[in-house]
Amino acid sequence: MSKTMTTTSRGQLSRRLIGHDAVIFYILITVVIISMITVNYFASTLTVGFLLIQVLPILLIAMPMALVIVSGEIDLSVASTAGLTSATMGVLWRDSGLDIGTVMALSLLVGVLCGAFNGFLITTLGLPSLAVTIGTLALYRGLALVVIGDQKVASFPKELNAFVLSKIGNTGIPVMMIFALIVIAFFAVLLHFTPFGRGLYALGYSPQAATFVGVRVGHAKFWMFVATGVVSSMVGVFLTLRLASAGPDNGTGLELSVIAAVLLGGVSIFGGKGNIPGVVGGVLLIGTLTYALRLAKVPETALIIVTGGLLVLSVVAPSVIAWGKERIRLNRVHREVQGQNAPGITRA
Amino acid sequence: MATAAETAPASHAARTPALSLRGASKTFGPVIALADGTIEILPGEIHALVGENGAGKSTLVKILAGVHSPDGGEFLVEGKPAHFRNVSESKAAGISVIYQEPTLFPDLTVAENIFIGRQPKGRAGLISRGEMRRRAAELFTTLGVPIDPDRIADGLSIADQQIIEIAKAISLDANVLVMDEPTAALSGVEVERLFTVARALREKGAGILFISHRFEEVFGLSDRITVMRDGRYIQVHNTAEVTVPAIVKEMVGRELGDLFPKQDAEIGDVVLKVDGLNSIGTFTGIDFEIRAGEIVALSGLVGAGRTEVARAVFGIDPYDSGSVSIGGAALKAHSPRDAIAAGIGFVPEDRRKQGLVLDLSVARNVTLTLRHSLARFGIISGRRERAAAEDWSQRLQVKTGSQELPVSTLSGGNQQKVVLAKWLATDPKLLIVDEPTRGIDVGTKAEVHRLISDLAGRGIAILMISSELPEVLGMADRVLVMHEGRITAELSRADATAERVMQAATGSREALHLDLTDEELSTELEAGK
Amino acid sequence: MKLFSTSSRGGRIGSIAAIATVVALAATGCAATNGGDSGDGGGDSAGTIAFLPKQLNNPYTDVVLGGGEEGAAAIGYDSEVLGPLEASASAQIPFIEQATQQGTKVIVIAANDPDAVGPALQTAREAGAKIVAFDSDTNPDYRDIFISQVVAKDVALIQLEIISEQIGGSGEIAILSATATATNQNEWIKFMEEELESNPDYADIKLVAKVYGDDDADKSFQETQGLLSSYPDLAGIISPTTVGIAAAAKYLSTSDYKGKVALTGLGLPNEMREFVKDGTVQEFALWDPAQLGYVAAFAGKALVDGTITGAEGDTFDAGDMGEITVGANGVAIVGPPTRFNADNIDEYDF
Amino acid sequence: MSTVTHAPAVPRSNALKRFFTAREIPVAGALIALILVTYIINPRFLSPQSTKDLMLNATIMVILAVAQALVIITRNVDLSVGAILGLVAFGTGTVFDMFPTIPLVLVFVIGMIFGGLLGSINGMLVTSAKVPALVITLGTLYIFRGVLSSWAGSKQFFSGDNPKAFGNLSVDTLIGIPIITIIAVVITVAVAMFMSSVRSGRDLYAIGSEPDAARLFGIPVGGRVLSAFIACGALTGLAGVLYASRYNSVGALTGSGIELDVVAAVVVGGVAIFGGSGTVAGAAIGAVLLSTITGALTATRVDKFWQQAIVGVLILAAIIIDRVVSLRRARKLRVNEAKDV
Repeated sequence: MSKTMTTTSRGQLSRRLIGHDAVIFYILITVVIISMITVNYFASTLTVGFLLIQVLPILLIAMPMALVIVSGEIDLSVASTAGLTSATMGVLWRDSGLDIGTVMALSLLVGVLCGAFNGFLITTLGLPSLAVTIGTLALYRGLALVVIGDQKVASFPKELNAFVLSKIGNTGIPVMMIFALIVIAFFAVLLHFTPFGRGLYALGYSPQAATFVGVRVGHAKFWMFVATGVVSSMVGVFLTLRLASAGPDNGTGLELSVIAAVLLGGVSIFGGKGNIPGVVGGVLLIGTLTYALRLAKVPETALIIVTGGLLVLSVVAPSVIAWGKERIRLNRVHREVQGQNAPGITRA
Repeated sequence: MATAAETAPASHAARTPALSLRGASKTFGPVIALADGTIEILPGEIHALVGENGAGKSTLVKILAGVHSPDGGEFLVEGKPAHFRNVSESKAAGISVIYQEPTLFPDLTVAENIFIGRQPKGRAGLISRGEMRRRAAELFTTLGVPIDPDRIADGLSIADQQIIEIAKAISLDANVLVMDEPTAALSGVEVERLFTVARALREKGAGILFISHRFEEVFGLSDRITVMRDGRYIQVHNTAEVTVPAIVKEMVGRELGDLFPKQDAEIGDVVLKVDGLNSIGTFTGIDFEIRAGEIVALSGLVGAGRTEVARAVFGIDPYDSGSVSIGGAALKAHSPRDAIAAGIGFVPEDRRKQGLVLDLSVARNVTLTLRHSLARFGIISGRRERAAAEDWSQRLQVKTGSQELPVSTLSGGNQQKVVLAKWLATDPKLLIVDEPTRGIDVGTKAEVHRLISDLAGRGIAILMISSELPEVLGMADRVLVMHEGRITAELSRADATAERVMQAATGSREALHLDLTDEELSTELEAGK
Repeated sequence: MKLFSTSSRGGRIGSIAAIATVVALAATGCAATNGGDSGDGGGDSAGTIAFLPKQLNNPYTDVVLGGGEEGAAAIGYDSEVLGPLEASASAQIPFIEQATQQGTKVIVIAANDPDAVGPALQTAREAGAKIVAFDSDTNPDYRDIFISQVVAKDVALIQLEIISEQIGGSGEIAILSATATATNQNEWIKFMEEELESNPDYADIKLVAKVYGDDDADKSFQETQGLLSSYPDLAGIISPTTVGIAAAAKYLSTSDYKGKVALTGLGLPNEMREFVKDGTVQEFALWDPAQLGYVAAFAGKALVDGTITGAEGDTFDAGDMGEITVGANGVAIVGPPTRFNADNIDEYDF
Repeated sequence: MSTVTHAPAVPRSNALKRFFTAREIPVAGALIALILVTYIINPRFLSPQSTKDLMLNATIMVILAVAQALVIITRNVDLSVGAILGLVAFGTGTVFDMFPTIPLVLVFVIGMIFGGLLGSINGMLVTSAKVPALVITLGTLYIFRGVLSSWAGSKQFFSGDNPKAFGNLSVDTLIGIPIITIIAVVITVAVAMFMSSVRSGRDLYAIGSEPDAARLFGIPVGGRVLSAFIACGALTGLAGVLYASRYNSVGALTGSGIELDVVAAVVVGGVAIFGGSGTVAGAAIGAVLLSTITGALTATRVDKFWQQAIVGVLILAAIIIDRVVSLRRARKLRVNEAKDV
């Protein structure tokens, strides 16, 4: 036993140091440092502000999306939910005469409904989330068009538009980051420190194992989709105010960026694996890299290739490493087995 | 330890074996699944392979099938060395396998499931569905079962699925046909048909390897019997020259009393009361009670409905009528959460898929059932969590380098202890253990048995499901035997013998007199309809 | 950040890294306070002009940008082209921010949405950049000057005139536009509608539909099909966008409607040459897009130099284009539209 | 015991019953109903020109859906088809630019090989890394699009740049049917034959139905899945060549965003998103249905804004119907077996 103890504790140390989320942050820091040295203008307060505001929508939706993927499902309808929210908000503000606070609250309700509808189809009817949310991806975006047509509403209160872009003092950090931190903290605590979060991991790894420890599978999934809907709606409201313009196409294509960032952040598409710090790292890594490369005048086309390459690499690399490790282990076991052919070995 | 060559009966010495495996070994990570796999199948013989669960039979079968390649040993087919890299190579060598669990394609038709990869071709090299259907129908006629070759496999009963597997294997015209517990889910008539077919194949010169737990089948069908235990070859016999007790002794290989140390415990009040539980198509009229400190074994063949009853009691699956109560209070149906709250723990049969979240750490797995009680204001305290995990791991002597290691790095026995720890931590009144020692080495097995016995001693009611007769006979205060969804016998510790349990489990009539007269039985059967 | 710290060891490392990152990001801010203003990357040029078209990889845009680069060179500025690959308002914003950060002196933009780019342009102005809108205007609050291809009304009227000639002054017509939010498109459509109402010459012409192809070839193609199948009596189509007219022409040329339904609008000669020659399209219009970029560069210089502020009546030198006067609302007009037909189309190459 | 209650096979009536319970029937029914209703409201919807347009519009989508169905049936998905289509379409323009006199057949061959190569990249990543195709092809979607954007830049090829005969493929008709539509129909029939009546085609269903069982059974899963991706790429390449013939211009953005439409068409056509069931014919009908909706809405002058919402509703309806049917079947079986106990 003592032999196993030493090897495992060494393994543990290396695992801490090469854990996926830690690696993501090493890369992120490296990117930041290299950019500061080599990219003109990168070392600037403006960077902090622009960068954070640019990644904010992805960062926000990535939180509930991480939980959804950890629990073994996926939600492709997030960007459409944001679009529908934006459209609803625009029409309400233009036509209803309600004050902006009420309008925003009602708009968030859109997210609750969208999420609940996804959740209902997936948990009550037992449909695959991939197919359901491809359907609602089209449906919600379509409803956004139905609600607002191809009009735009741009008459939102100027102070509010300015507020979402305002910075904390002269740090360059956007005020909205405080809000984002609250959302991140909420989902980090929910996933890592609550009974519900523990249940999600079990659920993602094995729905059966989760059922056996009393996780209410349908219930948990339903609320995950509602949470995703609500946060997508928040992003819809944020985009509307940040763009000072409500339209049906706000947030188009966001779903793929979010999923790419979440997977890059170490969440397994099979479910059961991943954590919030890793996801935050993944979002910031893609955002920073894109930002720095743009500033370095790398062509936009190269940036798409980098994003896609990172995504493929982040999922292929662990497989390749695992394969290599398995080869080494098999060789070792092989030697051991040949070494001890005497009778009386028990099956460990 | 004797080798096959020295001790094999010499009756068929003149013929070249259709297949011969000597000293094959196979390991999976830390688990040695097969240490000495040795078997010889002659053309024109039916060869039975017996052994307890975990004796390595299925691993041996998978080596023959080309699913696993052995780490060591000698493997000859028709006298020539064979190294199968995959299933197709094994098939090409004339070996056809019926697995324990049917492996059908649910979306394909029955006929296609039989002929996939070698569908009959018609015009222009295209698959001829008519021909395929005709041949499938022919096979079913041979087997005497009326299955529609055109229906899709999804939704077929286990028995029908198994029949399709058999039809598939037969249609291959193999030199060697391996049947891994093909009869577990079949009824008497179907079994008889299968045997007729097997004998016909033998006449044609095929070698048949037959794995079964049912001794009357083994003795009724086979020419020779090979016994395995703990991953090793033990002995081969001519069937005519050996008796059931002798085989059982070789399979178990030890005195029952030593291994299954059930202590006497004070039997207390009724903890679990199951009343008239019915689930259409799965089980019928299930009534029993378990008292504090009592170990009740639920025995029977695979597919008899044992696990299904336990799952329904725990709330994993819904049931159609009846009731379950714990300590006199009725339990809500179909809610594991309520069952846990009421004090039931469940150690499931499939440790890797149902019992554990393999990628999570030991600590997380242990505290998974405690997640609500460890939380204050909804937030789990890391300190209390670690303390609880540490405490329970120590109490059960889980051997692990660190609480933070993924539970997948542990051996089977230690994994099972983690599952037990997780449930003991909830302080249960009733613990359901489903195949608690499956795939666990002998040493840890005894530890698990001692643990379960201890728990009963401390007043916990235990419902144990086990396919290992010695375990059932050694541990249980009472044995409930199930057959085809009903409880067919209730035996006290004193009454429970291997023969009686097996008879009740296989539905032989004389087993039933123990607690039912024929009249009572027929009334019961009527009521069930 | 404490909340990440106890989840697992990996998480702890992660959280330390996270703190480090935030510190690093903050440090970049402190280290180079307002580095954005500190320079333009060296070089002898007077500064940089950033051109932000609606999208890259669009032939019309290329012609405009060609003119812009020529203009920038003439005034001694470096020029830089930034832009998204897809024409959407939110996609333009990171590029405005990039230009802001690089201390670009002049940002020349064709807005995908007049309001959405507003806040970002506002930030850029606060950082000292001058904003020149061209091709498609932003909300006037957010820019210093708008370089318009031509008088909007002229563009609208010339298209009406051509279609009226081709359909003989009476019949149903439809408009195939770009996006429904495109400022320039909507302005032209408005003028056309007003003219149809008020001008007795057009009394018999009826505008039956407006459809939007989003400057997407497939979509414009399908919208054209839809128009023709749902309006059996359609006599002509006006498409005031280069993508739209090319797609509509492609459809007409391959369908039974070729030669029966008239098509005109704003098109690029290189794209339309085939259809003019095969008779699908008789005549269409456009200004010289290169002049637009060229003038925008000069306007930017004048704004930086302080010679103009974008107020009505300001005049600035526009090189080969002579002197240009700023009109009401800060709009400067470049020149009259040209009509292209089989007789003259081979004289143009853009 | 729960033995078999099913009556012995009665092939004739079963075949008939199967026809009416086939998953394609409701989709085809919806398509016919859509066309009829639209025709009643606006008879011009079926004028010769309109009919031709309907067919032309559906053509490229049909080929893409057939290609995608191959992959989805194996329990995979290829999200990079839009980018592959764009790359091949632009490649076609480039080929004509370089060799204006090249025989048309050769262009098709080059396009399909090019597409097949791109598909093989997806296939190799998916089968060797054992990562879900969804993630891999999401990555290659970005990569292929990026490669196309930097290759194409702002260059576009217009229909005028290509030989007249090439453009005519999407104009000329044979007995009233456009030539490229005939190509699509031939391909659909060929692939349908392959999937229903060739052993390796049936293997694809087996793999999608139960990958582990397929492995246990000795089906070369990796090789088959790789071939499915290559075939998907090659057919998408073919669609790319036809796209270049059909539309006015091909450039950096050609085909962007169509991946979800294609997946939607396949799902609406009754192919299960997790593989194993459905037919390419169904997928083709799904594609025709979705592309016809656009035309029908315009022809009936329904607010075009409803179009996308209707597509969404159709996708959801398709998967809900499948689910309900299978639940009812399972319930019926359970009850049948119970009667037998």
